[in-house]
Amino acid sequence: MSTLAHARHVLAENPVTAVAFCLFALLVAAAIAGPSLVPYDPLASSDRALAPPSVQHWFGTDNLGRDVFSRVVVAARLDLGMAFAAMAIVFATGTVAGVAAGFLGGWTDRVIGRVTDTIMAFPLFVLAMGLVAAAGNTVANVIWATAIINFPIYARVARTEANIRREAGFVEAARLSGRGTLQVMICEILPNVLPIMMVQVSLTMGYAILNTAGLSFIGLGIRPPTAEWGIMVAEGAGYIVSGEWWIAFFPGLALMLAVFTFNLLGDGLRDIVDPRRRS
Amino acid sequence: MVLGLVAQRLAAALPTLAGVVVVTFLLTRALPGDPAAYFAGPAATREAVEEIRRTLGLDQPLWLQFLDYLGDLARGDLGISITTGQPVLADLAQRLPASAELTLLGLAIAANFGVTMGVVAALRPGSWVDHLCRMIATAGVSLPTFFTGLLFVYVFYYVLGWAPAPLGRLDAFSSPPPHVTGFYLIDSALAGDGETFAAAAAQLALPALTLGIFALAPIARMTRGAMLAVMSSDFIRAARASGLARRTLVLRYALRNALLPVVTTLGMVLSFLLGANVLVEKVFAWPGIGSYAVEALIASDYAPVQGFVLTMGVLYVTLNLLIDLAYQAIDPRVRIEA
Amino acid sequence: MPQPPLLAIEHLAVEFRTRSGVVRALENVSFAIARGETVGVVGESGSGKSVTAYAVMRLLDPSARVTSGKIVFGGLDMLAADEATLAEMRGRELAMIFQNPRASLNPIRRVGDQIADVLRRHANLGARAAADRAVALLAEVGIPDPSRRARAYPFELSGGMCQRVGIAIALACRPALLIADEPTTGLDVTTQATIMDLVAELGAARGMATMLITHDLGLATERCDRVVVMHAGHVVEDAPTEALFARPRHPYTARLLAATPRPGVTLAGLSPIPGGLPDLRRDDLPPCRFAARCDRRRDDCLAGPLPLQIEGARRVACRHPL
Amino acid sequence: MISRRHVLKAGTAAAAGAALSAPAIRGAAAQARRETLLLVSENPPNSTDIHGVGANRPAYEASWNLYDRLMTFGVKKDANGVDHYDYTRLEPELAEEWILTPTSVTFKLRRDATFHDGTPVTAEDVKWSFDRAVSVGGFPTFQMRAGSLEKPEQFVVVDRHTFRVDFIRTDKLTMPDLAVPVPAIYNSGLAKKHATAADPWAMEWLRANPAAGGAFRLERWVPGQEMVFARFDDWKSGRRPALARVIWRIVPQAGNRRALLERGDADISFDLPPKDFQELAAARRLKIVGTPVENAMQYIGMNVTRPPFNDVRVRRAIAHAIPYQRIMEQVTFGTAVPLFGGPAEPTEPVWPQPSPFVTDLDRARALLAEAGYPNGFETTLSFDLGLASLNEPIAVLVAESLARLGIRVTINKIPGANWRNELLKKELPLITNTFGGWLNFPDYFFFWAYHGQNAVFNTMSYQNPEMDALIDRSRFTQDEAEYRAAVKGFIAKAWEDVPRVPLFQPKLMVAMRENVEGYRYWFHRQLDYRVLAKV
Repeated sequence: MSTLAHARHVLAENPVTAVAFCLFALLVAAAIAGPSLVPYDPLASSDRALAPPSVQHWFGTDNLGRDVFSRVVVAARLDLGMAFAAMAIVFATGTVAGVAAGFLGGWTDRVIGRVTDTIMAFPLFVLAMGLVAAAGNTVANVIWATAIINFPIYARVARTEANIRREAGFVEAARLSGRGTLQVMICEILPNVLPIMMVQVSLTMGYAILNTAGLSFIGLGIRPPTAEWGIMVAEGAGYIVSGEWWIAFFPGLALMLAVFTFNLLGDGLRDIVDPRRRS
Repeated sequence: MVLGLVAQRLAAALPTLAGVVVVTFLLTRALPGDPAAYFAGPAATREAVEEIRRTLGLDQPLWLQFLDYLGDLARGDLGISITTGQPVLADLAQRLPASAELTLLGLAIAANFGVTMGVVAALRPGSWVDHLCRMIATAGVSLPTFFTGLLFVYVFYYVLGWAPAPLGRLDAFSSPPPHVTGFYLIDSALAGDGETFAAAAAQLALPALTLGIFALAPIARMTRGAMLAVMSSDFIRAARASGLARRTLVLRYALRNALLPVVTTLGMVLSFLLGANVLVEKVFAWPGIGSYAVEALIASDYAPVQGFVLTMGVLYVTLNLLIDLAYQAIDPRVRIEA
Repeated sequence: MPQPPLLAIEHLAVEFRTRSGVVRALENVSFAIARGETVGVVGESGSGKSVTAYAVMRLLDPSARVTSGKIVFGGLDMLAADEATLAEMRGRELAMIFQNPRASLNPIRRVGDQIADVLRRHANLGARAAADRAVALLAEVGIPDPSRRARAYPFELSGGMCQRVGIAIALACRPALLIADEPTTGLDVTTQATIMDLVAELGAARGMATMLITHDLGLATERCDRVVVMHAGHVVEDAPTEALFARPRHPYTARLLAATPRPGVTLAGLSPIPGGLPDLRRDDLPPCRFAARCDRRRDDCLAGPLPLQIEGARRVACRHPL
Repeated sequence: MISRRHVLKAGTAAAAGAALSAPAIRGAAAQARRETLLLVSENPPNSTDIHGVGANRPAYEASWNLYDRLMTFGVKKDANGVDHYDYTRLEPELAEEWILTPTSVTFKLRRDATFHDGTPVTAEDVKWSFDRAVSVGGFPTFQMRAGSLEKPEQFVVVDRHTFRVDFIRTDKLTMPDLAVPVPAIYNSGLAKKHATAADPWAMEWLRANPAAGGAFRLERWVPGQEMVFARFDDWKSGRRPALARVIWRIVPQAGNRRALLERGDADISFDLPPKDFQELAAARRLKIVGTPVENAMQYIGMNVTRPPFNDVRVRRAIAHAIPYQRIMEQVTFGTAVPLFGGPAEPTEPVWPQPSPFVTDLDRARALLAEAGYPNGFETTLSFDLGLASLNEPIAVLVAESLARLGIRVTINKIPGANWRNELLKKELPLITNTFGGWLNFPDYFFFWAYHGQNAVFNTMSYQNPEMDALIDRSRFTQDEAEYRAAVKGFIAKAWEDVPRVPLFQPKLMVAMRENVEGYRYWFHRQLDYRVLAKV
């Protein structure tokens, strides 16, 4: 049964995953087309500060009179971009390290094992703060901080998957047919592990965005005046008690929607990718 | 036999702890802030700053400072926190129970709701209940903890007035129970002081709920997955064939087996929560070690950051040990073969 | 037969809704088992023998639908019974043992406790009494040093030993019918014999009827009073063992016999059955599903529904029986 | 010293008053509740010793209420009837009276004054305390030197209750400098018991254990969370405080502090965002008090040693490009005094006063072109992360306005520890910051912010001999007319060279419940518990 047919079947049978895919498409569209479609310049302040949602400003304006709707849409590109970049880095490094540890075993396994343990032993958040505080709060540093935090999860999953397949028949066959260890690892193990790692990407995408938001809350997030969901929620949070709920609410909603979509996507992907579920 | 496992687990943990010590030291030294300047005060002249740098011993070469640090560590001296002026060990000892009480209660909430939702969702896969549980769990983890925390304070304290003022572990006018474990709930219960117990519980409610909701998704998802797998296994069908009551089947037979992978997730979730409660502590003015480390980090005050990270390292190792022991208690296969 | 049979399956039809279409697993399946009788249900894997067993126990997979037919056990229509009644009967009136013995036991619970669980459920014994009764049962099924073994976990016992525990659980409440789904397939030959002896001996002592589901026609003829042969969801022949063995009436039974190793026949002497089971998802399934593989096929074989010819105690579903 | 008995007694008293949420507040608890003030603020004190290494501003509040000084300032009513310290009048505190001569001042100490542990206060204690202030270095020594109090030899014990300070030069700041928090009086006997060879001044011990005799003593201190003060009933140096206990709780989240005030769970708080104060003024049962902070201003500083800001035309262009009005509306929400759009030449020798600059983008563009930057340049605008709630919106508005001139600005938030470090290095091209001097004299401000000695507060590294001459003449002249001319002179110089662009004079905003009386504004901008009461 081809994956596409199976995918269609899973989507049809599971409405939640279908919704997740539509939301994902919406988010990507906002990230790509967003900045050009937005009604206002997201960075332009105006004297209509703290205006509630209205016809001109769908999501109202923030304390400097900037249109919240424009900023939320424009922020999609930055937030998703950062999350994807961080996940891409850690997907590559984590998978390779994990597979190497799982497949080669011995010293490689022990060394990579200790590195992942050290990172795991670190309180995730303080590690990110340390990195950003040490290297300055540029977008690149936030991406690196998020990537490093998630490295252990990937390395662990990749290692177990590679370990299971080490003794699998087809691996044994490939090794017997004279293929080099490296070749076996890349041509046999990696393709099998990749789909499972794909599921992992979507699951940790959510955490990547939340990390950035957390960093912004303590002042180490992205530099102002750039529009980013995390900062907007962090700044808006101060206005909840005074009644301007919309400044934090809509970026929070966008954040929730994105993380929500990635988590549901992860479950959906797992159904499609996971051979056991394909019965 | 258990001692064997403990020794083996600790031996494996030594390199990790060593790694943590080295990385922390380097990380704090890489921090941009110059504590000497910070503590010389705003109007200090350049010589005054140098003078303080000398007293703090920051002018020596890096590796010398590292050796001093290791020496102190061996003597259990985690140094003095410049921000609070107290020995870091005293600060941590005083603040750790606050963080532990909050995190463990948060985990208990997440575990109870998470497992229940996981089981309910697994018993009727694909039904509206399944989707609802998944939605709620995922929604919980989709919002940053600080946002949920502030929202709860606004709704339950400011608007409805159900929850007490977010003033930390106890409201301003009640004093902490006599110190036994540092856990206010336990200490006040031991002291039989119902009023402080109620006050402490009320203060714990919102922050623990905020943390709990955040940890709900991984537990619910893992329980659902594990239960689905176990429910379709042969021994469950055999048990149904012998007419066992549904409650026994689901709880004693299926859930007990499904708990195995859930326990490992709990471990990961707890270490994740210990990191995440930094923000919740900031929102609820909770005097935990998370907010302590954050303030020290921003003030580039090395000692507390190093002390905090080391404590978390040790906590992480003990945590894994506890998980293994718990795993054994549930699964005889591991106990007898190990 | 003078008094009503213990179990009567009449025109049973079962379908499975799967991702790739509707599988018509059973069609017009009818046979009966009298009290104390041992009936063998034989067929290649995928012939529907296990589906029949699970239908009787009402333990079919949720995606299964019983489209027609009746199952009457001890006078009760099993298909109409509600879950509470069924739960009462399972383990007490009818019980089951399975192919993979160790996998059929709870891996993290002592075997003694698992037996006691069933006793406390059906025989409402106290904890102490149930535990003692469990140890006695373990002794009855031939497990040495039962009081110590009761505290063991399934992974500490051999396959044969686990099956004995399975049997102890099944027979704990002296059921009227035991369904044995390929009970010895997973075991080595010597253990196979001892387990079958045990089942026969305990069954006879209790006047218990047994439905032995197996793909091994030899085992069936050796152990059963009567054999029901199934092919692709149909009952093709139902006859007392000696009669069937002496003169198989349905071409499929004959081929099966020819393919079963018997004393005095070498490997070369065995002839495999050509072709395979038809794809049960097709809508245009012929009335006789063996036709495609039958070398005695005639033109009228596929005309009209398959006639069921009754000859005394035998039944055969073939227009031109041997 | 806090003995266990004290703690238990206080503990039980507090427990009795704990029935906060319980509907029926028992008599004793109600009474205790009325005499207890709950203060909530963002930053915790890191010491009780004003001389401590790195003591922060909240630590000044602790020291101010725990310790006595020889003298204090009088009180007057400000424009809207709020008690305001009067720096023109010095009044007795520990010293009952004093004799001032051109070369020295001799203080007569109260004979019945005792420290918290009961030991009587003697001139010996005052001598030890002043010697400590000028010897420990850092901020306290620098503050004493600002009033020409520099050497231990100046401090003489005449007899058990008489203490003399000899002047090394005539400096009008000396007397007021004796009433600021730094020259606090320590219980030297108790302190010396805990001094060590390595720590002669007992800095370590005195951080958390006050050896004091002020109006309040320290009941409990949980660093970073809570500080509890209890009234010292044998206090002789002033009127007995109305409050029996003050509980100071740290609540980092501004939103929560506001909620606590509005729901009546907290009595008083300051350092709330400006917008909250504007809205709370309308809330019922709350009192909002705003006092312009003397001798202080929020400003945009430009590093005159670094191109392009070394060119005065560029600096004038920046001064004309600032969106002053929008900053007043969207940042300060009316909680500040504007410092722009004033007369071209200063008319009064008063500081701070409005600069002549107004927002005029065309003028700014012309100046930039004239200076050779027709299409702008690239630079960074930095500020202290700790004060982000005020500085960040200012930075964003300024950056957006400068962008219209083609000046591309990257905003740079720097954590507290590193911020001081950067100020010391004087490399930041463009910053927004606030600075205020304790002693309310224009020359005191210019001495630190504009003088060629290039102190850390001269963030612009502005060194101009003419400016220095004017400042020095104003500091040491005795002639009133010459003083007035010099002050107007250096203010005009500041407008002409504009190394820093004043934005506004911040107001110290305090929000308190209606029943809190007696709030007094102090130059150190902290709370004086001794004069507060709950009606």
